[in-house]
Amino acid sequence: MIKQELCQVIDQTEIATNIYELTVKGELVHEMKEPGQFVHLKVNSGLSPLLRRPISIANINQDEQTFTMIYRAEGKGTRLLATLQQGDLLDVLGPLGHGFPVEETDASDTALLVGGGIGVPPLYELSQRLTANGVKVIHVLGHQTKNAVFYEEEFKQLGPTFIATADGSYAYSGFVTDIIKNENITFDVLYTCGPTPMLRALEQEYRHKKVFLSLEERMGCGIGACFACVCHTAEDPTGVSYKKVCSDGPVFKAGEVVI
Amino acid sequence: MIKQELCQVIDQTEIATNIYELTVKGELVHEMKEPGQFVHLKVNSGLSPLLRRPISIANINQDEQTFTMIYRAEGKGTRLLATLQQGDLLDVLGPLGHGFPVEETDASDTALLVGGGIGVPPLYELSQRLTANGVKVIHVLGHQTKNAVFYEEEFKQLGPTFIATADGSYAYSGFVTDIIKNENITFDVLYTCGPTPMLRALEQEYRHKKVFLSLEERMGCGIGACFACVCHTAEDPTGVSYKKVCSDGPVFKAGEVVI
Amino acid sequence: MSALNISLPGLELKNPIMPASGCFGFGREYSDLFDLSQLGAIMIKATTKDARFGNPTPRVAETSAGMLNAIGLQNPGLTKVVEEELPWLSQFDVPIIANVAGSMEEDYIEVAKEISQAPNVHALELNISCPNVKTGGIAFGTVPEIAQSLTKKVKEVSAVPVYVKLSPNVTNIVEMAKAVEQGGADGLTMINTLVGMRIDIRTGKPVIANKTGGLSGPAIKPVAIRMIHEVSQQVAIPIIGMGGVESAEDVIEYFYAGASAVAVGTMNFVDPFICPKIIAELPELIHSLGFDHISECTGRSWKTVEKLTHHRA
Amino acid sequence: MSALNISLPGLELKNPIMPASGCFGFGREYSDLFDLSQLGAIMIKATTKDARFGNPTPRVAETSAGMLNAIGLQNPGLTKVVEEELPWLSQFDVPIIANVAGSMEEDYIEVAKEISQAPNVHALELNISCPNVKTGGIAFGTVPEIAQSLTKKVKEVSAVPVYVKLSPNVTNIVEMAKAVEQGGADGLTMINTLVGMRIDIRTGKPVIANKTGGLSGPAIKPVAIRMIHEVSQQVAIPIIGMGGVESAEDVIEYFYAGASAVAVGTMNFVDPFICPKIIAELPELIHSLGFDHISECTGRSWKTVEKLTHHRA
Ligand SMILES: Cc1cc2nc3c(=O)[nH]c(=O)nc-3n(C[C@H](O)[C@H](O)[C@H](O)COP(=O)(O)OP(=O)(O)OC[C@H]3O[C@@H](n4cnc5c(N)ncnc54)[C@H](O)[C@@H]3O)c2cc1C
Ligand SMILES: Cc1cc2nc3c(=O)[nH]c(=O)nc-3n(C[C@H](O)[C@H](O)[C@H](O)COP(=O)(O)OP(=O)(O)OC[C@H]3O[C@@H](n4cnc5c(N)ncnc54)[C@H](O)[C@@H]3O)c2cc1C
Ligand SMILES: Cc1cc2nc3c(=O)[nH]c(=O)nc-3n(C[C@H](O)[C@H](O)[C@H](O)COP(=O)(O)O)c2cc1C
Ligand SMILES: Cc1cc2nc3c(=O)[nH]c(=O)nc-3n(C[C@H](O)[C@H](O)[C@H](O)COP(=O)(O)O)c2cc1C
Ligand code: FES
Ligand code: FES
Repeated sequence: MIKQELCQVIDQTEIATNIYELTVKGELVHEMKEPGQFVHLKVNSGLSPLLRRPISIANINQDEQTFTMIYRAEGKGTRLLATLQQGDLLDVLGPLGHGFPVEETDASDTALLVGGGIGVPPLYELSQRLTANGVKVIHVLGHQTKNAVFYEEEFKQLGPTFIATADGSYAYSGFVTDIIKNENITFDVLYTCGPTPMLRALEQEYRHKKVFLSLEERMGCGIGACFACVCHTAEDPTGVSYKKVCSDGPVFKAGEVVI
Repeated sequence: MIKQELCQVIDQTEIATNIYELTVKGELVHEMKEPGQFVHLKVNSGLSPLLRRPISIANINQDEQTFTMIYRAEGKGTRLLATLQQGDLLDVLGPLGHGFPVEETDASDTALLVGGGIGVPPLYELSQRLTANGVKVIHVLGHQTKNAVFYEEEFKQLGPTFIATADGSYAYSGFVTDIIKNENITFDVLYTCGPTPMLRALEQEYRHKKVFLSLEERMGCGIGACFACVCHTAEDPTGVSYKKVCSDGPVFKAGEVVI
Repeated sequence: MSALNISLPGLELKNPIMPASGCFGFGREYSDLFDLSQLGAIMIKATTKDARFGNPTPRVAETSAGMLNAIGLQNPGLTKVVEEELPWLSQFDVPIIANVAGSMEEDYIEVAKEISQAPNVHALELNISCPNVKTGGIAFGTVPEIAQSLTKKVKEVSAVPVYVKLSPNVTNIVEMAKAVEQGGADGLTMINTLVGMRIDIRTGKPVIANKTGGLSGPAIKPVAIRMIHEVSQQVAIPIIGMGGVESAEDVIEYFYAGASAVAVGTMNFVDPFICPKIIAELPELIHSLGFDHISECTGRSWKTVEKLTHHRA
Repeated sequence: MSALNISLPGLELKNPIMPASGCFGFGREYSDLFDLSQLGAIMIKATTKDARFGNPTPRVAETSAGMLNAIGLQNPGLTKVVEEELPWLSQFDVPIIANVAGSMEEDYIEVAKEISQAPNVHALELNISCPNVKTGGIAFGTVPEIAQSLTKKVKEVSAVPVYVKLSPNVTNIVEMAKAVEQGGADGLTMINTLVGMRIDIRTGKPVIANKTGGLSGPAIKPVAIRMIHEVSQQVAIPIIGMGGVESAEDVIEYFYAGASAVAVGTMNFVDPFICPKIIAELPELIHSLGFDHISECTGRSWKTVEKLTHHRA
């Protein structure tokens, strides 16, 4: 169930240049079921900025009743979010949307998790769920530059992890798709989250495979009421049928919607 | 000279119900010359609220490079101001306007300082200046109710101090004007700040005396540029001549402007 | 005894608070969060004759104390709304105000006729901010004669009272209000969004795919208050006010301006519980202001004090 | 070489940033804070034939991300402005744009004729948002024919180019812009304030003594951007944009919409140093966006990308 709660900030750390890891505590953690869901954050109590900001859930700790988000401080809202300190309260609406289907991968299978930039965070909770089920997980993570890389160690502890940087300043130079080919990575199921061009490339390349994509779209309500975040369904790409990224997604099966 | 500076909060204390005493440190303190001047505060960095808030300077400490304000947390802006804590930065524009003329009272004279509610604060700095000059100072301070009374001790240390509460819950019941009459207070110069009806009553009653009044008006710029805060001059009450409360005032000689 | 119930043409409201059209869908999502029967009414998403996908995304952009939207009237179309959404909503004890949109008079008339027959639709809200294809895309709501004619024709076919939703993008709002009143409108709702735009400085392109969008939220409240203040003094029909409402205090400000009920739009996105919160806060606020009943607040900013003094506690 | 200098009719601007009329008085107060010669230009407070006291106070009210004002064109009158304010301003190396207001055509003509002869007045800005006493108080700026006629007559007498300041309170801003262009306007300035109101819920009365006031500040920026986007594609004369500008990024947004210079109004009250700050930040921002000169930004949101690619670094 969706809840609105003032969660307490447990920790906030800058883990890469302008990339923050924010852990908060609240009862709504009990409602967090699927990896890949997101929360909608009101970063301050006034009207500037006005709207909530959608941020993925990167890690859930039911015992501590906490969850972690990882985000890039860029615009007005996320820069304010970055000023929160331990003990501060944060207005969280969530969990929202439908996440990655863990059950689509059998224990004996290999899952490939491909993330780009701030699309990487939700894959962390996903990877933990999959490995807990005995799935073999391979991570391919693309970042802009060396200083933007985060959670490399954390992912490595869950499975083989390849990093690409667009400017070649760290690890592989180039795109995540290059890594998958060059390293001859094989997999049964692919889960991905990141910039739309990356998602398109993966959908294109692995159309015969089971692929799940997490989309991004500008949002109003975040709960399915305002029709801000719709996309066309693939079977009716110019018609009136649609899916809402916030409530039907953000994760869709490849081929389900037009990206 | 008017300066804009991010001043550091040294202390903030609630000294009566919803009445806060806020001390900040900054170089613009060196510019503070006259008691009764004010500062224009941006209570937070965003756009809500948008405008600055005018608050009187209640106490100046040149040695420490600090000054103190006393204000009632009431609306959006002052309630936010009340959340500031030691070490926080506050955007201050000031000092602004012209204050109470200390030199109008000779050392051998008696000054009567009459304050109402949040008009009391600037009288504190004034009283210190006057007493430092050897002037005998009497204070008559009106408040709404017992819980709103502040700085009684501080004023007592500078001279005789009478308190009135409108609801009679503390000290004299009634108006400041009643006290002055009932106590047969005599004086050479009267300085006052408070609600307009109080100022009008005093101006009326003591028209043959030297009276200085500090006015309040809604402000835009606070520096004299926007014409938000004008009042008619007394000699041309329906014409085009005017004074600006922010830059010509807030303190005027009784009879100078229409209140 | 309630201090909040309000009677308006077609509407017996428990309280004068309702979500604004387009900001609450057809209620399904919010029904998971709170009991919709708490609401005074629900203004459902605009319904058009045929299903519409709406505009390309991005459809929303944030602005200072506001937002732009260009949803493009996405909705499942008349038949689905009548056969699925309205029956689903009938489980709640709350009157529905059906927002009717179209691009030709004929569309409005067809939708109005049919949707007004749904048992839980107690009033229509004519969304005349839509571009009129027959006049080259000029909005119905910017030409008095066109708005009046549309109102008249919809009134003829509607089984329930008709409220006309005024567009603020006009030189003379009073003229528009009088025109639709003369066309037979039972009430007014105002205001719809102001036309605005934002440009992304990195791409150089408008943030919204449709380029322009409707500006809503607290930023526009002063415009709405001014227009309601002007119009309420010139028409005899009641006004449901909207535009940036975010608190019980705002509701009173709308009433003082001349509104008889208030809708909450954009702020539902910021706080999905805002409508029930405002409803809960209103009784105490009203009493603290010295009123026994919220209806006493309507028009207080312009009605003479004499008429109003007996209301003070 | 400067990346900021701009040539407009009558105006050779060091940079395209200037305080908006009414938000900077006649410059005296701000001259204590910074050197006015840094500014691209100064739009001085509206000048009328005779001195005016203006409206009763309170004259301003805060709104969400904006403010209302009803100063009522307080100013010392034509003679004093010409004999005292303008000569005082001539100590600074900055062109003055004189804002001209009135309540009859004759007033405007008289003020325009005389003030345009002052040596440091390089352009006039016709404030046509004023109520026209001869048409029952309807603003000059809401009727195309009236605005056009006024423009024509002022052009005939003015010794310097005439910019007409458009009111946003109209149904069709393009029609107004074309009318004044045809009337001979050398440029447009837009937008003036939106008419708004706030009501104090404790007193039940409008916060502003004049009841309605002009809404300005960041709240109105999306309306201004939209109008400039529309108008700049339909007229051949340059536009000085304004409405809620608070940063160098906003300046670029205005240029992208179609402006050739930008004025800062309300935000001077929030940060009196905002104009020099923006001027200082612009060169780096322009270069980081890939431009050599700010003039390349004008109209980028609607000019075709082909035309613009050579501008990218
Ligand atoms: C389902 C979902 C999950 C996301 N998860 C993460 C995450 O885990 N970490 C992370 O860093 N970012 C994530 N994002 C992107 C994040 O929402 C934006 O970076 C953020 O909203 C930008 O806000 P701002 O205040 O920095 O920018 P501003 O420019 O001030 O934002 C202005 C408006 O545009 C919206 N907006 C701007 N960029 C985006 C964007 N890329 N996607 C959606 N809305 C946008 C904002 O929400 C706001 O309404 C996610 C987005 C979605 C839709
Ligand atoms: C020269 C001067 C000195 C002042 N000194 C003090 C002081 O020392 N201590 C103190 O508590 N108060 C003082 N005030 C009053 C103080 O400025 C207001 O109480 C304060 O601005 C209200 O802001 P808010 O955020 O609480 O209210 P809001 O209702 O949010 O204010 C909305 C707008 O109205 C303005 N406003 C509201 N009330 C007043 C008012 N009474 N006077 C002027 N503007 C107002 C605000 O500045 C703001 O622009 C002074 C006012 C003036 C003009
Ligand atoms: C996302 C969104 C969608 C809207 N859709 C409609 C609509 O379908 N029909 C309509 O009449 N008004 C629509 N509106 C306008 C609102 O009903 C309301 O008139 C306006 O937003 C002002 O209120 P607010 O400031 O509280 O949002 C929409 C507004 C928003 C923000
Ligand atoms: C206090 C105040 C006074 C103004 N006076 C005038 C004026 O005298 N003449 C005029 O043309 N515009 C006047 N304006 C309008 C501004 O010049 C400007 O067009 C408008 O405020 C929008 O810009 P902003 O949002 O940056 O303030 C005034 C605005 C304010 C806030
Ligand atoms: S954000 Fe409102 S429907 Fe998705
Ligand atoms: S507040 Fe602007 S002139 Fe006084």
